Amino acid sequence: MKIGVVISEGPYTHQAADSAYNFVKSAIAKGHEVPRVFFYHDGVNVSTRLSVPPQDERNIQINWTTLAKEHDIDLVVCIAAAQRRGLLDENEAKRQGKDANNIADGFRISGLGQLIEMGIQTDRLVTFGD
Amino acid sequence: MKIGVVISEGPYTHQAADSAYNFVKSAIAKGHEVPRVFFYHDGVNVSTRLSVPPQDERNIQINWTTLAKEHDIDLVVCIAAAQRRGLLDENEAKRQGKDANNIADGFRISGLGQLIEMGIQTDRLVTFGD
Amino acid sequence: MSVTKKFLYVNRKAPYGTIYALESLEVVLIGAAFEQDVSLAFLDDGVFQLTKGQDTKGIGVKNFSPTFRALGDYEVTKLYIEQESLDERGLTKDDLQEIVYEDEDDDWAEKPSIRVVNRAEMAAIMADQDVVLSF
Amino acid sequence: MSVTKKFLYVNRKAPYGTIYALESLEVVLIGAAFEQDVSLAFLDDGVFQLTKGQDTKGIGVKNFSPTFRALGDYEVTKLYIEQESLDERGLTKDDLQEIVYEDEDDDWAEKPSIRVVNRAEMAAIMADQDVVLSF
Amino acid sequence: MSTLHTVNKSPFATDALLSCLNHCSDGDAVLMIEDGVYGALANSRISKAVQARAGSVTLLILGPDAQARGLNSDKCLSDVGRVDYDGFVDLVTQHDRTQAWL
Amino acid sequence: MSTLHTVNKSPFATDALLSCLNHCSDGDAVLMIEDGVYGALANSRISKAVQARAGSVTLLILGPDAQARGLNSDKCLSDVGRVDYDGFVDLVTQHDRTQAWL
Repeated sequence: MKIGVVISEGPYTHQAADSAYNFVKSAIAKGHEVPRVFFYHDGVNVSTRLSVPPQDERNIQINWTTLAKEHDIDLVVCIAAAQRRGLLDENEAKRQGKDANNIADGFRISGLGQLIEMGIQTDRLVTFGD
Repeated sequence: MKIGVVISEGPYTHQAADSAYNFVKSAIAKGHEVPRVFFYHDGVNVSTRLSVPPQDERNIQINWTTLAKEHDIDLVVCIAAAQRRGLLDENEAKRQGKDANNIADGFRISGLGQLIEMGIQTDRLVTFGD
Repeated sequence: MSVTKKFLYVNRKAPYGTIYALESLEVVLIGAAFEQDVSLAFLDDGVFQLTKGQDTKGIGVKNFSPTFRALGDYEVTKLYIEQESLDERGLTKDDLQEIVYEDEDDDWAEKPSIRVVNRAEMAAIMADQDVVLSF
Repeated sequence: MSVTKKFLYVNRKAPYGTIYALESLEVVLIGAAFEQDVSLAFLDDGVFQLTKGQDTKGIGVKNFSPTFRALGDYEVTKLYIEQESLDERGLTKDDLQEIVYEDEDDDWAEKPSIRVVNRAEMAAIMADQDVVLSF
Repeated sequence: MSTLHTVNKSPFATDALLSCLNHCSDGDAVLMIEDGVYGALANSRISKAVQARAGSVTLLILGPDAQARGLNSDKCLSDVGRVDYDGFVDLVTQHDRTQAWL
Repeated sequence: MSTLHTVNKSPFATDALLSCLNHCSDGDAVLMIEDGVYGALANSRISKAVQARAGSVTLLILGPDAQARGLNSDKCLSDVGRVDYDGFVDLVTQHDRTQAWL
């Protein structure tokens, strides 16, 4: 089956991004397809490459980037939610006149339409949030 | 009186940073001193200069930077909480080998000791959180 | 292939204290362009999103409650409010703002978008969806 | 001037679902260096922080519950747990891990750090502080 | 010696207000802010629990937060007072400590 | 046609589990994850409300989350089953839709 996933809370602060990661790994191992994970609300904070968690803790951003590369998962960060919270890629930073960007490799910024499209095109949609 | 303030939730997502802002403005207008505001948990996200809120909304980071400059408020961002969440100043970015930084003017990164010190040195401590 | 799915947006949180209500509305507005069969559910603290007389000047946060009245223009016309959630909060339908739409199948007659349902009806609406998005 | 204030750390949230319990503990550990009069309160879901047998391998999150047992080394020896909060959750004191400290005023005798109090006693402890930090 | 308690969550969504009311001492003040202002609603599921403390504890809501949410006085318990941010500051200084129920 | 409901909040802290139990339909499954696993505790304030739905709804907790919190089977209602992440995935595919109670 095609399963779409929504993550709507920030990394480390809430367990949502960890639960989703474990869920997606299991889904793929069982032969399902997870074509896209959509990051909304504080979930967009997962995508920063500037995070430096303690050495004895998991690195949530790297976990996602790695999993996405291995299994061709489209990691979409909602642009409206990201702008409010200070998550920008290189293009957005230029467009907004900001002097830095912070989105990690493997994540792409796009619109809310990608969430609706995921709801239409997948067989199931699972939300991890607060 | 000396009033210390703690903000423990992120901007826009929770009202905490707005409530604290209104509270601190009133406290100062009434002749009290707010020597320090301490940002902890997701509160550290207030300090990003990369945020681009919609034009018809308040800019929470700029509000704080401006208020702090006018009234000499020490805006302290907890380093441990900031590292997890990807908030870095120039020095931290260098030290951690990161290629960008995102802390806004007027905020400084420091340790949790600054929170305890604020508790010791102020007459009252008020927390805005989740 | 043109698929039409039943989308339900579930709103269980109060406005302003957290951003969920506002960002839920942003999804609904964008989602309207996809011409799906859209319903909104307001239960528990979600019913507070629709109260009338909201005035946010004193807290410096944008008042988004007028946006609900624009939903009809986006052909979002089914807003289900749970009676029991109103009751538990000491509210009645009269405490909610009026939201209407023009029914193109009925000579553009103005009709109410707010439909107060009881808990069992709300459960049945939830059980009748293809996609449920929770806020 | 050397000021000693009474600091109370109030813990009302469960561990792992959110980071508050862990980041509260980080404040307590740093705060211990300031030689204030420190107490910790565990009530409502905060009592879940102290349950024994926590094993986080299956969720990929760090298990920080052993850190509570190190608090005695930092001279943090007053952990107040509310009986009513345990009762409401079907827990007893036996479900909590053992946490002890060595009392330097009593020939380093090992004593329990966990002190189960009732709600009225918890309220009195809260009312007797200079600084209350909530997590 | 008394405490100002702040509650910022809806009492219908979380246990914060009820726990606060169960732990505050006579002579304390409870200020409901942000989504906490819904605790002042009359004829609600929790209004009796709120009223039960009105004799011994000063109950207040933050006016600007109530106004933002359309909570007019006629919807609220008469036992609950209203302050603005200046009043909030006064409450902080008039009590010996502030405790947030998050 | 049936629904998998997920609940990730402690039932002692928020109203999510009770609201879910009030709205799920016979034949649905309710999976408690993250802090939601505390909903399986026996002899608690809310265990009767949970048990009351056991006949008509499949009640489950996510084992890894329960283990993380020290929630052994002997502390839990016998009416509540246990699945791992693979079981979670199966539940998602076996039901027609998933609804999260946040």
